[in-house]
Amino acid sequence: MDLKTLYREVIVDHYKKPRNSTPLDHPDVEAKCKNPSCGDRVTLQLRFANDNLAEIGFIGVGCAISQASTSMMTQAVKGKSREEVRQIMTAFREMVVEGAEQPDAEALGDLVTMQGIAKLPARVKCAMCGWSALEAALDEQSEEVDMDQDTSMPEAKRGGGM
Amino acid sequence: MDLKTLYREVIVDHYKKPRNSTPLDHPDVEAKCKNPSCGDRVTLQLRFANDNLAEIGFIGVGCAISQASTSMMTQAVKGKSREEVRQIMTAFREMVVEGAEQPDAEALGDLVTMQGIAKLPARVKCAMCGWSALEAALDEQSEEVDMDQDTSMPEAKRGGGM
Amino acid sequence: MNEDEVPCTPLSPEEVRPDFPQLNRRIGDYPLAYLDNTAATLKPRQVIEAIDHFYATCPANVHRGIHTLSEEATDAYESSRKRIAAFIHAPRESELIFTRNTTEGINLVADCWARRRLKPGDEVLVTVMEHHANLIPWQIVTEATGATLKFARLHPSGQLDLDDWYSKLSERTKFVSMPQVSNVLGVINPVKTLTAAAKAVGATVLVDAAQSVPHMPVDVVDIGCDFLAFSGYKLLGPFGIGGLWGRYELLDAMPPYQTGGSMIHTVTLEKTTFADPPQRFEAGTPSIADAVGFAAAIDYLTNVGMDRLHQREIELSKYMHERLAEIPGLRILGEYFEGKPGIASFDLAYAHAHDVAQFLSDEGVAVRAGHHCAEPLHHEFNSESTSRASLYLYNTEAEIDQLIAGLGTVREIFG
Amino acid sequence: MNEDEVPCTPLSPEEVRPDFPQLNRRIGDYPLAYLDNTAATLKPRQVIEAIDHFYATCPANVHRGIHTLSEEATDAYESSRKRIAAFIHAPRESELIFTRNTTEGINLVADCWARRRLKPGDEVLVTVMEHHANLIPWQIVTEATGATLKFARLHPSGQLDLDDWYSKLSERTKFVSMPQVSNVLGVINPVKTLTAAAKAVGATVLVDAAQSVPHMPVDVVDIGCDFLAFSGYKLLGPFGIGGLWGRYELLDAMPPYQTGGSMIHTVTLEKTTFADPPQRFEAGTPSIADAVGFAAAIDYLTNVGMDRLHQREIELSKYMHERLAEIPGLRILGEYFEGKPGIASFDLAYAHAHDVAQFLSDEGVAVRAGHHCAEPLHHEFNSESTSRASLYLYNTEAEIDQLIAGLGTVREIFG
Ligand SMILES: Cc1ncc(COP(=O)(O)O)c(C=O)c1O
Ligand SMILES: Cc1ncc(COP(=O)(O)O)c(C=O)c1O
Repeated sequence: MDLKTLYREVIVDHYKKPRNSTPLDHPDVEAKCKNPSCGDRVTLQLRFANDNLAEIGFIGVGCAISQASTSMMTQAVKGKSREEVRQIMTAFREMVVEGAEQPDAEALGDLVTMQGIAKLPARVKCAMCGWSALEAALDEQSEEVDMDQDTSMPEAKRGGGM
Repeated sequence: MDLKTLYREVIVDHYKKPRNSTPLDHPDVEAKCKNPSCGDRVTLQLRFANDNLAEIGFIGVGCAISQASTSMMTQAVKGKSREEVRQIMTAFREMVVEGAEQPDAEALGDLVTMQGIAKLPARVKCAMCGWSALEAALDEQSEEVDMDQDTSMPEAKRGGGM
Repeated sequence: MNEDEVPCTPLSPEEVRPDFPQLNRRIGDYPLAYLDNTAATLKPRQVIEAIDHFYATCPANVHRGIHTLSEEATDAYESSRKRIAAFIHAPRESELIFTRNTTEGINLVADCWARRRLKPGDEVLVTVMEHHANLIPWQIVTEATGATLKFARLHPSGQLDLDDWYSKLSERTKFVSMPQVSNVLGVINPVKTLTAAAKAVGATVLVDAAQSVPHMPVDVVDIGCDFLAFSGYKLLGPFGIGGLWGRYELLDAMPPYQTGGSMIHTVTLEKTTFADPPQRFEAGTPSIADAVGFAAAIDYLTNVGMDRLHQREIELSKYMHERLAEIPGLRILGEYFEGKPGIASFDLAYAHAHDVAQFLSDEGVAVRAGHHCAEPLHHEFNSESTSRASLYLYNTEAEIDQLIAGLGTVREIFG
Repeated sequence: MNEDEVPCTPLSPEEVRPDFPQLNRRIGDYPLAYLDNTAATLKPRQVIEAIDHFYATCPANVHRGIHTLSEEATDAYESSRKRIAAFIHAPRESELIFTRNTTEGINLVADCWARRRLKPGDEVLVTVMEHHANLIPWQIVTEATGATLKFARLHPSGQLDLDDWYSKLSERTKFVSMPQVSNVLGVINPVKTLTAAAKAVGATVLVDAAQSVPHMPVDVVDIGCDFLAFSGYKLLGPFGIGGLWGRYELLDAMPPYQTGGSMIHTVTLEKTTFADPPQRFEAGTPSIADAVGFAAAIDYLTNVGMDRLHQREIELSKYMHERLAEIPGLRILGEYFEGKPGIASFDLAYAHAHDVAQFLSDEGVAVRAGHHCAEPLHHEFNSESTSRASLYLYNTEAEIDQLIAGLGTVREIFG
């Protein structure tokens, strides 16, 4: 899928009408992620029912990729078990950060449309912002994640702000 | 004159048998010059009779060019008037430092054989060591001259020690 | 392309474009429209060949080694210094220190001049439009010395608020630093007038000339400043080399910056004495080939003529600003003014700067997105980031049209 | 020239000489015999072409600009870091900071690590064989902090006096710095053993690897040191780029060195937070093309094989030392030992080093004359200056013969 198609058919839609973009009433856990060099920010809230991610909500500002990626993520993980959520997370990271040629289509579902982001190295951080918040939430890490200082990102995809 | 001829016919002779290389008994003035990046050193002593440079003597260590150039200098200036000495000095500097194509043969006499030094930029400092001492002596400047910090030398011919 | 022959002919990009091999590139189906010149310019073949030739013939170390290759390398290095010093009208070639970039030049002055002289109660005056390179060193040095850092504010037009600047200048002001041209707003500060005022209260003055030396004639004597810093890669030269000019008396009164080989006079185990400027400030083996490429770029610009280049650039800048004004929802940081350099930093009401740059790139248009190392300036304009289009001598009206078309696509998809 | 295919074939200079365009030069009637490799090596066409190609295609600024040329430049820069880090077996690529040269690497550590930690009574231990780059920064930092600088002495053979070194190591020793290979004596210090001893007393250790990384396999983990500095132009790479490797925990605990763009995290007018290593230490626009050339040189060396290179060099070194021993009145600083790197610094009883270099140059032989930035070491050997012949992978026995013939001329004229 070329860049324009990706934006036109997927990203802009989620950017303009983000899904699950309302704060939860009684979240079990909240996590934040930011991307200072781009100005992206995501606050994510989760509520579990037993082992299942029953509810998820986010508020965010930033570029279309960061917001659309977060919106799509919330759709993909809602209702899933912790373990399934982790699988989806891993698959998404492999596809976008590591550039896996054969992404795990089963785990990813609609998210495979985001594969093209792997070819936009400067935007990988944007696409990962909401996902890093999700990981922090699962790990019950209270400190805000900072994508510019996230050492799980390869050197070439981090970098100081210009 | 090529390098070998210059050394063989002029420089080595003065290097091995430096002329006027005895200290004076009652010098009027003494001046020193060094070239720390090369290790050259010259101490020069002058005695005047009226306006004439009656006697000149030097002690020095260093490379053949520095010592030979000083030795030849003492021969050239001995017995000359202050003004004649300055003329020779200027002519020598023009030939060696500024690379004048048509050196002042009249003022320079035998010293024209040193013209080839102008083509050895790293050695210009060496050739000028004794001459800088002479200039300091005429100017009655008591501080030791330091060729590495001599701002009358073009930038490209000074430079810090390697 | 010889200035003497055609002194008054306006510069046409067609004159110079054949010299830039990068301009033959296509990005997907589009020709490259390189509008990221404020970040780095392209390089003409004359510069690439100068570096190539240096390495292929005399890649030896300098410092007057006594062999042919080292003599050639030393001559190439020192002749580069001479030509670059002459370009900014430095009275003496030994006033030109080779640095890595503008950043290093400013750090050197902050460290070797300001840090040794500032005391609590003293003030350093900069502006809100600083590039981080001319801000953070002053934050650090004022914090270390107990001095105070003051910021002159801007008018909403982006112009420096001169009243505010003068009101912050006083006998307490020991150092003044300012950009000659802002890398975001494109405003030109009246550095000559401000320098005179600063010197009248006894302050030392540095001009951040990273965006002026590449784009207009600059004369350090005419400005009257004490230090002036710029970078080679922003004026057709290689990366890794810049110039710091300083008045000789000041340089001579400064301790060294980095220490090691070739900046020394004599060394014993216990004590070292240091060489004169500029060697004192160039420790270790220098960037010889980059200096050679830097001078080749200076020769190229001299040949074109800085006046012609400047005229052409402000003409094309006018066209760019006119065309950008057609785009609905587009805001340019700072107001346009007659003679504005070719810099336009803008945001769009409906799309984020990074998405804009992404779409433009997809259509072959290279612009920068972000805060352009001027985060406080962006906050001043309530912006996190902008897209910035910036021009140089090889840019064309057609490339501006390509930018405008790209912004049309952005609008079509996001608007 | 692929290591996999010919793992055990000894390296022949003929394998590599065609890659070095400079070797075609003639100096007057003589072929060039380039024996000044300790000062700077020649550059193969692969390195020249890598730089050329970079500039001709993607000479944009890095920092992840969102356009094709900037993406390519960023990839080229970061991939260079990765390959160079791997070459010295760095556990993490982000432990490799790009510097201008070894000098800057050592200054950075002296400033950002040692200066912040040394107190009166503390000691820094170096050796008498230091290059000025590993001496003057420690003179300055000990003077500034009130710490004491200690020097381990040498044996008359030129070898480090280990007893003296150990006797000067104590709980007071907070920093130890030493060259892995001396640029004058060619001695190889047992850096692994000394590092272990230094760490046992709690000292931080820097290895000056300017003369080892180019000539032998170097593994930072095996050595066990905390910092290791080297230069690109001494291993076939361009001028203006070097590497400083540091253990991540230490780098992470250090404040920035120079400050400005691209080493920041967030900036307001009042306060700045800094990026993680390595960005924290790379302020401003880096030497992108030089980094690319540096990595191309590393690739070239990897392809040749550092073991083969090292073997060949010590074989040729042996030949050089044997031949030099034939010259009457010639003294080499330091005794020859089996496996000595290709460095011979010598003086002659009847001619000054500068005259020697001049005659050799006249016959096409490039050597260095002077104190080679090791003035105290020369004083130790009662010498003001020496001539130094030094080897690299492209040198031949014939070039040594040319050196010996040149020394014959010197003798004929001066002897
Ligand atoms: C106004 C200004 N100052 C300073 C700098 C820093 O330049 P460098 O990265 O070459 O040090 C820049 C570069 O973007 C600039 O535009
Ligand atoms: C042992 C040693 N250390 C340090 C240096 C300094 O290297 P650079 O000039 O690249 O900073 C050299 C270079 O001659 C060297 O040989």
